[in-house]
Amino acid sequence: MSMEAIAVSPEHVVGACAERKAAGYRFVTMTCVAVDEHMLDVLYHFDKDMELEHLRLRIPKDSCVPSITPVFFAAFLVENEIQDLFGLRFCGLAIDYKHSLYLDEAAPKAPFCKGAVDASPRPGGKPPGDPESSE
Amino acid sequence: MWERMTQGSRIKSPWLLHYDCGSCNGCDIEVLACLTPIYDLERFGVVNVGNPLHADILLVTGTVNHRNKRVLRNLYEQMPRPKVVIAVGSCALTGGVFREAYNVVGGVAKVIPVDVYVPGCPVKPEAVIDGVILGLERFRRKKSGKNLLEPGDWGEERRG
Amino acid sequence: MNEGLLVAGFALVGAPLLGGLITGADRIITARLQARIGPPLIQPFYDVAKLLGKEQIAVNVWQVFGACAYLMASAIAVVLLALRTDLLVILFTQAVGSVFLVVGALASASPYSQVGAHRELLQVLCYEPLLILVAVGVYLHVGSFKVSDILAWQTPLLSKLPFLFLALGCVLTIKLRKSPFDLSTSHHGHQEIVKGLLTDYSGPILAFAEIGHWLETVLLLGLCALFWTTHWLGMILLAGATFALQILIDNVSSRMNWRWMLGYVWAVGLSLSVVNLVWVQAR
Amino acid sequence: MELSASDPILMPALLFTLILFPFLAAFGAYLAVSDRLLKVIIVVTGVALVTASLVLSAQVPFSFALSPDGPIAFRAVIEVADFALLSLIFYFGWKHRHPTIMALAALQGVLLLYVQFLLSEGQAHWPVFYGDNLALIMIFIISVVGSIICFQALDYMKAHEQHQGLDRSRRSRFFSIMVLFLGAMNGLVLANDMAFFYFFFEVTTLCSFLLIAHDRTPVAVSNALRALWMNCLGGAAFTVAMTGVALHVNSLDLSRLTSAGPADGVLLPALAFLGLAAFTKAAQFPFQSWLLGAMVAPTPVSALLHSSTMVKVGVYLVFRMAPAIRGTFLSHCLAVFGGFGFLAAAALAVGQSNGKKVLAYSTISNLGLMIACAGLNTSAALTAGVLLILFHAVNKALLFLCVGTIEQRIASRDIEDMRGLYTIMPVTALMTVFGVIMMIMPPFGLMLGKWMAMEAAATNLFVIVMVTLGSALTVMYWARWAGILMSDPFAGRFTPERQPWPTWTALGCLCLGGGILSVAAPWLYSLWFTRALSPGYEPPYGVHGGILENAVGAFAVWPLAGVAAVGFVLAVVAVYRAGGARIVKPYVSGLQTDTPGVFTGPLNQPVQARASNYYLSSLFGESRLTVWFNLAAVALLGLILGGAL
Amino acid sequence: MPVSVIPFGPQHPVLPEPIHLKLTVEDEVIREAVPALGYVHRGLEKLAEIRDFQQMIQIVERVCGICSMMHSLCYVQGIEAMMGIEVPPRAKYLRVIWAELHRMHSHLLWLGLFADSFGFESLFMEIWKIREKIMDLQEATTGNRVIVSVNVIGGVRRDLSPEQQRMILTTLKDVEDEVRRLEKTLLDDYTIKKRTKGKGVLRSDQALELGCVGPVLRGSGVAKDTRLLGYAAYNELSFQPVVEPDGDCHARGKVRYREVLQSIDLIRQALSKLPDGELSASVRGRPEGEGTARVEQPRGELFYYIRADGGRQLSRVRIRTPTFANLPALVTMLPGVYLSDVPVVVMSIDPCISCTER
Amino acid sequence: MFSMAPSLMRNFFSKKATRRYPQVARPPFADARGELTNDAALCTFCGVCAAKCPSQCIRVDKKSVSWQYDPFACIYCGICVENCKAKSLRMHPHYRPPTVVHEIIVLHGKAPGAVSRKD
Repeated sequence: MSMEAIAVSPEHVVGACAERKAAGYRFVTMTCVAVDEHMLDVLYHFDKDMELEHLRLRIPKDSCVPSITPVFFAAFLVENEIQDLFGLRFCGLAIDYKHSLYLDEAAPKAPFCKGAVDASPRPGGKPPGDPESSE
Repeated sequence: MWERMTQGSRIKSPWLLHYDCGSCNGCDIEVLACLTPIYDLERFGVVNVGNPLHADILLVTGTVNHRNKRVLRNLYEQMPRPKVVIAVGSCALTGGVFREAYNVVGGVAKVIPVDVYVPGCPVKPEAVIDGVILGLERFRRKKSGKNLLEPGDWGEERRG
Repeated sequence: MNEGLLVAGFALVGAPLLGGLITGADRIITARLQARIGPPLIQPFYDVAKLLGKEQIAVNVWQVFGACAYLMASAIAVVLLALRTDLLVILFTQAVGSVFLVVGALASASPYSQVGAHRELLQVLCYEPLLILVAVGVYLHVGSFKVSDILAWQTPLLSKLPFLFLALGCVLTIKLRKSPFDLSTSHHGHQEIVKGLLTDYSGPILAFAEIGHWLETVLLLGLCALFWTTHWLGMILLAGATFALQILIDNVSSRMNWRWMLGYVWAVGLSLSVVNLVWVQAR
Repeated sequence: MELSASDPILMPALLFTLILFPFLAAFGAYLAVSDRLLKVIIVVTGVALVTASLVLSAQVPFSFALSPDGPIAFRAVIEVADFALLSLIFYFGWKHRHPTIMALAALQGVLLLYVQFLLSEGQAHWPVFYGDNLALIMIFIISVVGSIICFQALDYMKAHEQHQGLDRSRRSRFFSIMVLFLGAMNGLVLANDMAFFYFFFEVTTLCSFLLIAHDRTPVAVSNALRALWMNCLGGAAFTVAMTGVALHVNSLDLSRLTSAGPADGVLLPALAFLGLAAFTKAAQFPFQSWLLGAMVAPTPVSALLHSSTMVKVGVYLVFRMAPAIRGTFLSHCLAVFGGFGFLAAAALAVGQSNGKKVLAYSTISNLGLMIACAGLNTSAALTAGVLLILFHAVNKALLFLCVGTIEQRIASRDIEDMRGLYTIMPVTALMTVFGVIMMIMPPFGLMLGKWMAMEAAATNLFVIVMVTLGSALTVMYWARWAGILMSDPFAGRFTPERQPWPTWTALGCLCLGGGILSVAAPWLYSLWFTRALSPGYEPPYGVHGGILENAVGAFAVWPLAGVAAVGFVLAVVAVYRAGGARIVKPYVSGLQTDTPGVFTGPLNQPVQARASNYYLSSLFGESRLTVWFNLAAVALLGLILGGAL
Repeated sequence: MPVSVIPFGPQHPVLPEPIHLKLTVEDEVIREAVPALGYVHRGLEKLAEIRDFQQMIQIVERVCGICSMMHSLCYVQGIEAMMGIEVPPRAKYLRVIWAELHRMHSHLLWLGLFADSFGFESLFMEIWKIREKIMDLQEATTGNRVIVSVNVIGGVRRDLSPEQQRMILTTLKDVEDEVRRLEKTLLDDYTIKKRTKGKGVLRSDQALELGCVGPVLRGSGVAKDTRLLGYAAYNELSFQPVVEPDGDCHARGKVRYREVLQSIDLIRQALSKLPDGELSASVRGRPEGEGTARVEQPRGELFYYIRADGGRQLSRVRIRTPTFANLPALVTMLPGVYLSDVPVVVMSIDPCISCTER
Repeated sequence: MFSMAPSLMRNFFSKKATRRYPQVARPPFADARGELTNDAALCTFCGVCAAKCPSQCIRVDKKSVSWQYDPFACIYCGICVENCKAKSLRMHPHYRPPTVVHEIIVLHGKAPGAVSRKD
């Protein structure tokens, strides 16, 4: 069996999500898969009337993916998870756990990645509980 | 006489602190089930206090990971002596099926001394009761006062 | 004077024993209501003896002071009751104990014990006026605040002060830490603030707090018993029935929050008291 | 009770020492050039006042008339001085563009003139001064507590000015007003002639105004003006009362007015206005705002004027008029009004985190209780009131001085900032806790008073309900304060903080005083309190073996104190023995770090766990309740005045 | 206004599981709640790379002990779809029976913990007493009380004998009686309503936008139930999703209560229609490709993404559990409720943290 | 408010639900997955159990003919028993009792009986 997924580019992913939101889709989740040592697949799953629809974003693992949290707030959890597990970065995250959602210092960095990764946090998102973020 | 009284009472009044160290809930709900009418651990004076400062027995379920090992140690240190640690379920004993997962440190014994091991996946409530009763044995051989043996030390019976 | 000392000594020994047994009975009855077997009757004594034999750990040594003062104030209050002295003084002394328990809890920086302490103060705010109004009602009826005079009264107070007795029941629910009023700390620790007020009391001082609680239980049930002074059997039955009802209420209600408690106790409890006071005074 | 024949030499000497000497000392203080001189003046005045009050205690009750042919026409002097004071107040009103003050001053002037006119034909033949045990107790408070506060203020003000960074010290001005105030208070308490009374009354108002404005900040000035106009309103009410008295009995004899037994109808309106004057002075609702504003003044001022002495004038006045209104509707209203003040101020205190504001509300609350006692007007209630006056003065002075000392150290008067004060200043923290304990716990004097008040109020439903609710609120706001002073984990011993010795002396004296007086209460009761009652009031309780008892109730002061002392020692021993306890971090869900109270939060960041007090602002917020309380108080006042008219 | 900062968890008596919430509180009103996870994270998705796809069944069963049956069901359905295996009808019905038993035990467990969260201890005891009957059923029919472990790729491991079927039916009758006896308390008790009505309100549009699933979504009035997809034998059974419109904690409790009764009905239907036949189909070859699978877990929609490249090991298993989907809603529901209601609101989404973090 | 009271009263006056374990132990269900044992006499040391075990708690060494089992890591799923061709593995309905030491069970094929070594 093969799964049909609509390929999107990083520039269009937020727009594509917004379209689906406007069309009444429910955000199911995102999945990240390491394709090879350099590339990652980020899949966005949506649901409408019990039918699933998937978007596929294929990107190099050291790039920065625009966060869809402005569209779907609920995505903050899964985007943080992907940050933790794959070392991939999301720009503009509503609540940014800075690679500490699941993993502590002592745990391996970006365990799901194939090959070496640089998982150091990069400025951009706001940490939770930051006074600025609770405006 | 006072010594004997407190020691006797210790066996009759084990207050429980249950810490879920990252279990799949299987053992947790079985531990909780022990407190409910069918098993009723309160028959033995067991109260689930949920607060290390009141507890005599630390009952741990689940695998230790890099984040919760600190919590586990903290809770253990906050308990007043004498105290007993019971590891419940395969995960708490060795890490169980998750031994090889990247975020798993292993069993509880890697962080704090363990007195009683209750195997099972998940353990049955009867096994938890057995484990608690076995753990109480430790109080029987403990002296109160200053020279309390450290938990995990069963004296001459300890092997290996 | 010698007789007084004897009574005081008897109260000092007897009240904790009685309180422990009452607590044990409470636990058994609760368990039976929940279709469980429950602990042995003397389980509370095991608990306390064990706690006394534990290592003393503390967050702050002022907790020790608070717990000791609580125990002592409760004991004094019970002795004053046994000596049949002034009802108001007994209530004041009992309040001292609560305050020290709160002060001890506030001494710990743990937010749970702090929140618990503040909730306890809110509980004091709820029950203290009712307790005093009960004393006032008794005074208006009997003409004296002294327990000795109340005991000598010839008709059961309950016939003239039924609403005040209900208000006292409300107080009892709060003081015995029963649902729906077990806000500051509850008997079973499944609460959003852990053990609340008692979170950071540990080992021997927790035992002190526990014995203090037994004494308060005895004190309050003693107050209940004052509503049927004509026969000792009536006193026991009334106190027993009240206590049984408390256990039932504990088991048929959930824990409420302090806003509800304040509104409910001040609205219902106070109006009950005031209605009864007006009634008594009108005669 | 018969008046002792006043000694022709001793009495004038005593009165001179108690009243005029402080005026002279004030003048001296104003001119004092050095700290040392200032200290000498303060100490000498203090010693003189205390000695004189001790000597006076053997003389009461007495009355003292000025012989009309004496060397100085005191009465004329006072009358002129009255107008001078009014002009001064008018000047302040004009200077600060405050029409209300000007209007009230003018009104008082007109009424005074009218009184002069009314009295013109019959010349004064009533005693100018009158002293009984009630006055004596007041004199003791003023002399002893006042001196202690002034003494402590020496160092306090030095630090205070350092803090402000003044280039020129204004301490001599400050102390001259303080000392002047002591004299005026003594005069006020002893005055029997209403004109004299009025003079001293206005002097205290003016002192209060000057001292509140002492720091010259805009807030201080505006608050001082509020205090001034509200007190002027009291003054105006007093002059109305004077007019009424002069109109009906052609006299200004206060004792005649009050000791004549229940007054006939014509005098009731005058008495009601006297009550109004008392309420403004005692900062009862709806006039509470001036006392709250007065908290901007340096703390010794708050301790002396705004809790221990001046505000008690209101209570004192009501106590003086109590016999006259016995059994009247006015008396009943007074009880309800006082009870309401007790409850309302206690409720507002719960919503406060500012330590001085809590103290202020607590003061208002206690004054309300005292007024309620006067209104209940039974011998037990009045005795309770006198007890409250004495013990409140001592305890509150202690607490104010403690807060002042704390404030100078931590630069905040907010209760939240005093969390764990024990770690920084253990002795002061303990003293504060002791002060709080004396406020709310038996067997200390204040609780004895409250107990007596409750037993007396038991037959009055309105009052007893309000008093019980108020007491519970009181316990709440005090207990949490005491609790958080001891908060925060600590282990081992702490070295006592360093403070100037006068501060220690003052705080120590007040602590000891409060304790000793409490234990001595049964003795004082037979010595003073029962004798402070006017004729016609029977001593309410019998005393034997330190137990106050009557048919209604009993308070075993000595046995309780003994048991409490034993309990205290046992608890201290337990604390001492627990010194070896293993100190652990407080429970924070197992996330504690090495720093106490800090837990590891989200992102593995350290977070300080905090638990602030419950101020219940949604229920007891100042902004929420004040309006309603004021409305209720105005309605009650209307009832009092309307009922009397 | 002075605020309190209160840590809530990971060790906390009302939370059966370790999650941490940093609560900022003002006079007992929550102003902000920041969650911290990671106390249960094991990384078991990664184990797919070292265990073969058959062994993964036992591992995904231990994602969560309470709904282990659902995890393995979802997983094996995903693999079966990928490999094109047709499951025998009897196995499909048996899967429904065990799945619904599991739902009942989970909902009863939750109802008990919910009662505990607002301090109704005797109700907690009563419900857990009833739940033990389901636990006995599970142990008698599958060999384990909690982790039933009945699913294999292509079917089920165990059969139900006629006696066992009868035992299920009689026990269900008991359970139904006892649960219905508690209906008045659970749905109408004054103190319970006070504690749950109007707490943690989520409008239907909010719930949809936040991606809520399961009883949380249905408690907000949205009739979404993954069982309507008709997997296993659900397409042959008649049922309607349980929906409550209010969107508060009380509504969520009501949904779960009614779903317990619905499960009893579904089990009876399935038992009455239970066909004879094989328990499992034979499995040949290895999975290849990528695919998703969804089932309705007690807590809501469970979503699996599986990618395989024809080896013994799968290259990726991604598990999106219902609590993971409901957690953002929790974060938005908490501000504004009282501190005493935090356990109630947290419990109302039926959090399963070990699911969430895996 | 008292809607719960009838249930409680029934509880109070009827037989308690509590099973008096350990005084009275209920017999386990026949098919319960409990303690795992291996009969060394039947075991062929084929290694299928070790390969199938999801928890990898069984180790079979064909060279030294030994079967090593860690009961503390075992998840009692029964997969090994189902796949055991020699029927030497057995799952007993009763659970494995708690212990105070970590045991690892080692069986040797050549030896006449089972040798248990505690570690």
